Amino acid sequence: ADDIIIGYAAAITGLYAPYDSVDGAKCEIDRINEKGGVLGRKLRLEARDMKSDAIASAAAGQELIDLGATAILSPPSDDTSIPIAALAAPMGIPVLSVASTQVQFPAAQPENAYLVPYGDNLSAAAAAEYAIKLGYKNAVLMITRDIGSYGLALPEYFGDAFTHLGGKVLKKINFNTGLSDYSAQLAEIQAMDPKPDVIFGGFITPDGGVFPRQFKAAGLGSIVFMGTDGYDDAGILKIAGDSASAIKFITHGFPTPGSALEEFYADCTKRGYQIQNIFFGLAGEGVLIIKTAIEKAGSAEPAAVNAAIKEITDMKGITTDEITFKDRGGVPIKRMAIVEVKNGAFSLVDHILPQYVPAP
Amino acid sequence: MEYFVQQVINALSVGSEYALLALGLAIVFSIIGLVNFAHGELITVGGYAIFFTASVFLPSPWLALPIAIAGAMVAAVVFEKVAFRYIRNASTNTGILTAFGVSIVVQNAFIIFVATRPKPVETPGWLSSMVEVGSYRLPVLQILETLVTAIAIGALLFVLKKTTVGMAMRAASKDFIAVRLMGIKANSVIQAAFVLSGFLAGLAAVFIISRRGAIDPFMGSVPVLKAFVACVLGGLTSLQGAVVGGMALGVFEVMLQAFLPQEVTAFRDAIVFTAVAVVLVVFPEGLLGRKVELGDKEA
Amino acid sequence: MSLFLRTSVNAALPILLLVLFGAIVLLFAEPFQVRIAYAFFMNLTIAVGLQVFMGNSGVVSFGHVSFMGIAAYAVALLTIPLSLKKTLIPDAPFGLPEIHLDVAPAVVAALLITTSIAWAFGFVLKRLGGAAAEILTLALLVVSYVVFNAWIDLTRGPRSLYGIPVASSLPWAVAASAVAIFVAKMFRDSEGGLQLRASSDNLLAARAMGVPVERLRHRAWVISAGLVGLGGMLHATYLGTIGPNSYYFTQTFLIMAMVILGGMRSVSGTIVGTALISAGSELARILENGPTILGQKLPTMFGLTGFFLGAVIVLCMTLRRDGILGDDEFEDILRNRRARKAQGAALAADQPAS
Amino acid sequence: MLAVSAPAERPPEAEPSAASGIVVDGLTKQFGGIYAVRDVSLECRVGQIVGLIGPNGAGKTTLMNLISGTLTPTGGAVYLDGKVVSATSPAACAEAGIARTFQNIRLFKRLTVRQNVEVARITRRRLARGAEKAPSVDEILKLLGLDGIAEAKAGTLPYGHQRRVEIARAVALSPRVVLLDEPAAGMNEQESRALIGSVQLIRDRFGCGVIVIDHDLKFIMEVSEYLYVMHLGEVIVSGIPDEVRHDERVIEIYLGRKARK
Amino acid sequence: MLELSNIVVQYGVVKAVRNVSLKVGKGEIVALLGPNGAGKSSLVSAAVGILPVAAGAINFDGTDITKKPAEAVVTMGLTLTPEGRRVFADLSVAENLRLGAAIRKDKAGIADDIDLYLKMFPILGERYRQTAKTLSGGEQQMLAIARSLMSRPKMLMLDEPSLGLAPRIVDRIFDLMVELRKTGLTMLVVEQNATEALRIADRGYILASGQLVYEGEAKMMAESEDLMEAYLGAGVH
Ligand SMILES: Nc1ncnc2c1ncn2[C@@H]1O[C@H](COP(=O)(O)OP(=O)(O)OP(=O)(O)O)[C@@H](O)[C@H]1O
Ligand SMILES: Nc1ncnc2c1ncn2[C@@H]1O[C@H](COP(=O)(O)OP(=O)(O)OP(=O)(O)O)[C@@H](O)[C@H]1O
Ligand SMILES: CC(C)C[C@H](N)C(=O)O
Ligand SMILES: [Mg+2]
Ligand SMILES: [Mg+2]
Repeated sequence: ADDIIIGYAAAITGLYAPYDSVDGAKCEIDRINEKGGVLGRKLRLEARDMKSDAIASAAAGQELIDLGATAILSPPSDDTSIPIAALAAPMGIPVLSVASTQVQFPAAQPENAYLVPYGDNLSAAAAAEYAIKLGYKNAVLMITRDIGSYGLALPEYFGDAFTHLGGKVLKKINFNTGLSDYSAQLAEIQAMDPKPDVIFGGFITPDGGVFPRQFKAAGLGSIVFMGTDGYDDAGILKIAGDSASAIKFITHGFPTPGSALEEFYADCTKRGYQIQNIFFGLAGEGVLIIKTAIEKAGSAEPAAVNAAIKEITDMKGITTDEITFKDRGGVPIKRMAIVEVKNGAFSLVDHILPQYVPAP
Repeated sequence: MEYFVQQVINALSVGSEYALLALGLAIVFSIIGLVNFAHGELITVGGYAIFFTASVFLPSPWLALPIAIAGAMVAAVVFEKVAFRYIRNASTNTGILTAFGVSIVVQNAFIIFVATRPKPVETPGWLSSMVEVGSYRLPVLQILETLVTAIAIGALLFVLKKTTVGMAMRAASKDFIAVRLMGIKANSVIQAAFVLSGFLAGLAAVFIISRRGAIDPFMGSVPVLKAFVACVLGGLTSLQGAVVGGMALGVFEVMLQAFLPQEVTAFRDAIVFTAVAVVLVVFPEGLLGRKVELGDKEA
Repeated sequence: MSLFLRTSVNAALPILLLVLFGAIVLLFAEPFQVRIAYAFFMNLTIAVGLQVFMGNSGVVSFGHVSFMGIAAYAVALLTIPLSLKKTLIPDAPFGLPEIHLDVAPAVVAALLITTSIAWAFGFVLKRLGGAAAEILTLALLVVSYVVFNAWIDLTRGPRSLYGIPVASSLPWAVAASAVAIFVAKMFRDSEGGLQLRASSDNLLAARAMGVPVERLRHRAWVISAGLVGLGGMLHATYLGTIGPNSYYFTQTFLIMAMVILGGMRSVSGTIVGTALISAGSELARILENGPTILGQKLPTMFGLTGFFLGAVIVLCMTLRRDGILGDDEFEDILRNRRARKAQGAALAADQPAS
Repeated sequence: MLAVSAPAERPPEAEPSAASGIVVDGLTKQFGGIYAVRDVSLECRVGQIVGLIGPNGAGKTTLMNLISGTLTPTGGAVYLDGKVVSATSPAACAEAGIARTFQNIRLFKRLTVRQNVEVARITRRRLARGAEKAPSVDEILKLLGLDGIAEAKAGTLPYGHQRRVEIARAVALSPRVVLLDEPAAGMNEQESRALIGSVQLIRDRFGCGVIVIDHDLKFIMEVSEYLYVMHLGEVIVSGIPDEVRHDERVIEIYLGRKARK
Repeated sequence: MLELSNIVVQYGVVKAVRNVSLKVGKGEIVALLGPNGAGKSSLVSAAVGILPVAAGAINFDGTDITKKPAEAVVTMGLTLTPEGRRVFADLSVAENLRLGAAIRKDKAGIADDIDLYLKMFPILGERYRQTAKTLSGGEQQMLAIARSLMSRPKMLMLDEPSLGLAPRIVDRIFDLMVELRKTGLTMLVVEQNATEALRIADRGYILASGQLVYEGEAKMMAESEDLMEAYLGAGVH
């Protein structure tokens, strides 16, 4: 029989490049094909670089649709993913953003748009719950407009949950990503009284490491930095140096021995892939979700697969063992991992599913 | 009060960084009339130079400093040799586009051969420590930055104003051929200018990387843009102008960040650029550029 | 010959060729290739628009892509269905949550808004030249980007604005680029265009010849902004979704490269530059994906497109600093050849007989 | 080569009225401490060719810059047809009817010779000045012997031709007064002799006044109807060429002893 | 001293100089004459190495310099005062002169020479600290000439040195050239002012339409009215 095509309009170059992983998707497809494929057919990945650009993304999406893709994995930002989903909608082809945690994407195209990860409101709530549990009372929110709603809405969700749980947001401070110097923000916090226990933001590499580094250098090493998956990159540890111990974050999963993620990483490394960060696992998970749906539907017909995704409950994934799409409007509910830095390495604190979740 | 002093120090060090970069841009501009948007990539190359040597063998992070500077200087010479040499005396636009071309090539080379993602880089620990000055605790980096910038600027101005090479550099900007007619190897003179700009970029790279601890292919883009604005703000053809422009821009940015209400800081860059625009409308020659009445004698 | 007629004659060839190309793509190409062709025509419209200002005044503009953004946002805000607007931008100013227009009137309105903003900005810009003017245009780019990003009530900020009716298609893009080329050529050949080009050659001499430099710069600026705005509307009404990142440096550099590479002083040059860069990126894209050539599967090499773009720019500029066509239009190239012969003859005749 | 064939009839209304033409009154220009032009008064009526000579650095070009609006005077005023034109912009002066050439040639190098002339012509058309007697672009090119190279890019021409393009461009404005700054520089004797004819032809054909600066003695003495001699920013002698030629001071500071032989 | 053999200079496809050969002997003053656009400037520019030659050979002082870059040629002692002055506009008069002596090391000698030329052109002394672009046309011309002498060349090529100079200064320049010849300097002078140039020159060449059309003794040339009239438009009224 013909191969089943899974398309991937990936941000291989440009702004969003660090958050997509063609390799992760490839590896999972290798694994599935090795075990005989799906419904007796092999899976085939067609990846196209969308260059982090909206027009190129739509063209890439169209090409993948033309190729007859059963489902399409899409890039991390909503303005690049929505056009693909819009183009795919008439055929009922499901489009899954591998890295985006921004709930706007499924909201814009509810029929066929999905996130592979949890939504930002969920992870921010988890972070807030954990922060309260650690006894933090005062928080500062760091806001940036340079990385979509991740930098803007995520901290707001945190603020919402944190105050709901009894904490206090002292201040919101704006910053730009990619700068080398955050001394102005630092001085602002230095001048605060009382000082915050925790600073939360939609941090990505390297800023997530630069902040604690500069705070520590200024004698503010006791303030904790919290964020979500943007922190999940081993580079942060070196960038932050000894200040890395101030970092705690919520992410998609953790490769603890015996976990599916650890097994996936180990297997893929054996196959010659280089694991760069958690997005490698998420891309694999995207493929796995599609595979599960195809099996459920008993067909590789896009519309059937699309319908099947909407019915997924408690699926065992790669980054986590509980994934539910049913009745979630395209944003799955997933168990998340709390990670902190110990002895210069990431270590798992716990898994979490928060009680209170702010509205998206 | 302490807050204010702290922010002033921040402003000075950010201003110094911009001044350092702006000076590098201004040297090249005042010598071959090229707005070198690839100046930022010199920083990037400096950073990756540390990264590569560190991944092979680097006994001490101390060595990171000369390596970054050397890397940037070599890159500057290479840029000149393979690209800028061929567009001398061309129009500004040709220059700008060529420089973009160079910077795109360099960025993508790092993307293809290294990675898009930021890479951690180590610099000496003492660079990010603090010293006590009176009742204030000040970051070593900031003091050093301000100091080194001041020295570099002083030395540079001396070279350009008082030495034959310096004179030749200033002469070559307007008439390359006439400089050769003086028996001066104008090529070397221009290369010297690029070496200087590379040196300044390398210096800036050290400071940037010590703060940031990471490198990535695009790390040069924002700084070079700021430097460009700073140069024009100060008066493009005057080196002192570049310094003043850099300082002014840095101080203004930090002060806005520090003293504007939070809702407004989201618009900070818009405010900064609007202010720059207003300054230029009032002083089209930049803050230091004097409008000399030349009649029909202007270039 | 009247200007209009002359322009019609001179613009006919490139426009016909482009229309032909568009028709072939539409008839024979895969849908995704149609999208790539669409991007080409959209960029061509924008590049030619930018050429009107840069090419004639000689002032580099980093700011034109903001007009693309302004027009795109304007058309989006006017055409997104009211029901969707209530959820997306319930707090939008100017009574926008209540306003809805069909695409055609919205395009007209957006064009008016774009050119009005350009016109107002032009009062400041026209008085400056050189680097100061460049920074001013850069300021325009940054300020408008910040506004797109930070005026959340109006634009949703960094989150994208979606639900714009997808009304455009390849023929529209072809038509828009044809209009742009016609307008650009007509302006270039007009009296004002000639005088403006003279001023970019030698400002003082132009002033001494009574050239109203400021007024002409202003005119070029507004026309050029309108054409770029047209391109922005092509962008919004094709994708149906827009976000601030499409209207910033990446797009600016791309368009600038297209304009300068072919020779920014000529409209034909801009067409050549745009075609070259688009074709080159497409070629690089095919190579990137690891095609099968002569039965040999090549490895995938992502990042090549960017590398290629940069390398081509450097190469072209170092070999032909004034761009591929230099100052010449297609029609000039032929005429110049004839003129050079004539000049040679005239100079020879100039010498006293021996 | 230079079109001596063009019609040479003088316009009938060549008798200049006192108010028509340029009157410079007490003009002064200071650069820092240097007086480049100091209290200069002179006159050039429409239909008149006035020469301006003086040692290098005497202030001739500066004076021309002041008259054409390229520099703003420190003191004094310039009147054209009785109206003040000083302290306005170059474009305003051009519009008022003062055209000029430049000592350091300033052509639109990337435009063709014809387009160079056309640029000025457009301004004239906009002002609808002298429409009845304005020669066509072709005629102007012919007048200056440029008709054969009309389509050549101005920047590639040899020096001597470039000078003539400058003149053609200036007169295409149909000015009231045209200022020529060293038009004969770089021309050999024959060419500068032909230039005398062209300048006179221009004056006749356009009915304008001409102020001309040059160091080519044969040329300037023959072409000028009246001469002003500047030295250190001031007009020190003025008169008809034959008087000036024999003025002791002029010989001393400008002509040199050899000129007498 | 300088020998040009079969030189061709091209701009694109246009040949500005076609197959020109000429010689300048040691200590000579040679005039290079010809109408506008004859190719005089192109020829001397090629000789000094700022324009490439398409064909032919250049020999200076016994060395083949055809492919040598201008800076090397100048260092060997052959200098050009280029057409159009080309002073360093943003540098002061002092700095222009100093750069003129860039290849010399003798500080004292340089200072002496500067004094010498300031005495010769007093106006330059008055404008000593002023940027060169604010000088008048003639002042710039004087500066350009003085600047090229600052390198103490063995041979100097002057492209229209009298351009824009007051008659008195023109005399001074030509006198200076006669003086300089006495010190052993070899000179090639491109001039429009044929009468003056031939007065001081030993020999002359006439270039027209890129080709050499005449060469001979200066005196003979000056006396030949036909020649003067035919090629140089001089001599007859
Ligand atoms: N912008 C300026 N700044 C300072 N000095 C100036 C400026 N322009 C001119 N000068 C000085 O003013 C004097 C007059 O210059 P101007 O150019 O008018 O002389 P000129 O009479 O035209 O001389 P030439 O015959 O050599 O062209 C010169 O000595 C010159 O150095
Ligand atoms: N940059 C150029 N591009 C094309 N043609 C050129 C260029 N420069 C000179 N020419 C041509 O070469 C020929 C010789 O010019 P050149 O300047 O050498 O003449 P010249 O004898 O010095 O004239 P003049 O007496 O006017 O200075 C001319 O026909 C001229 O048009
Ligand atoms: C910015 C990245 C860390 C990816 C992030 N999860 C997002 O939604 O954009
Ligand atoms: Mg003068
Ligand atoms: Mg010449």
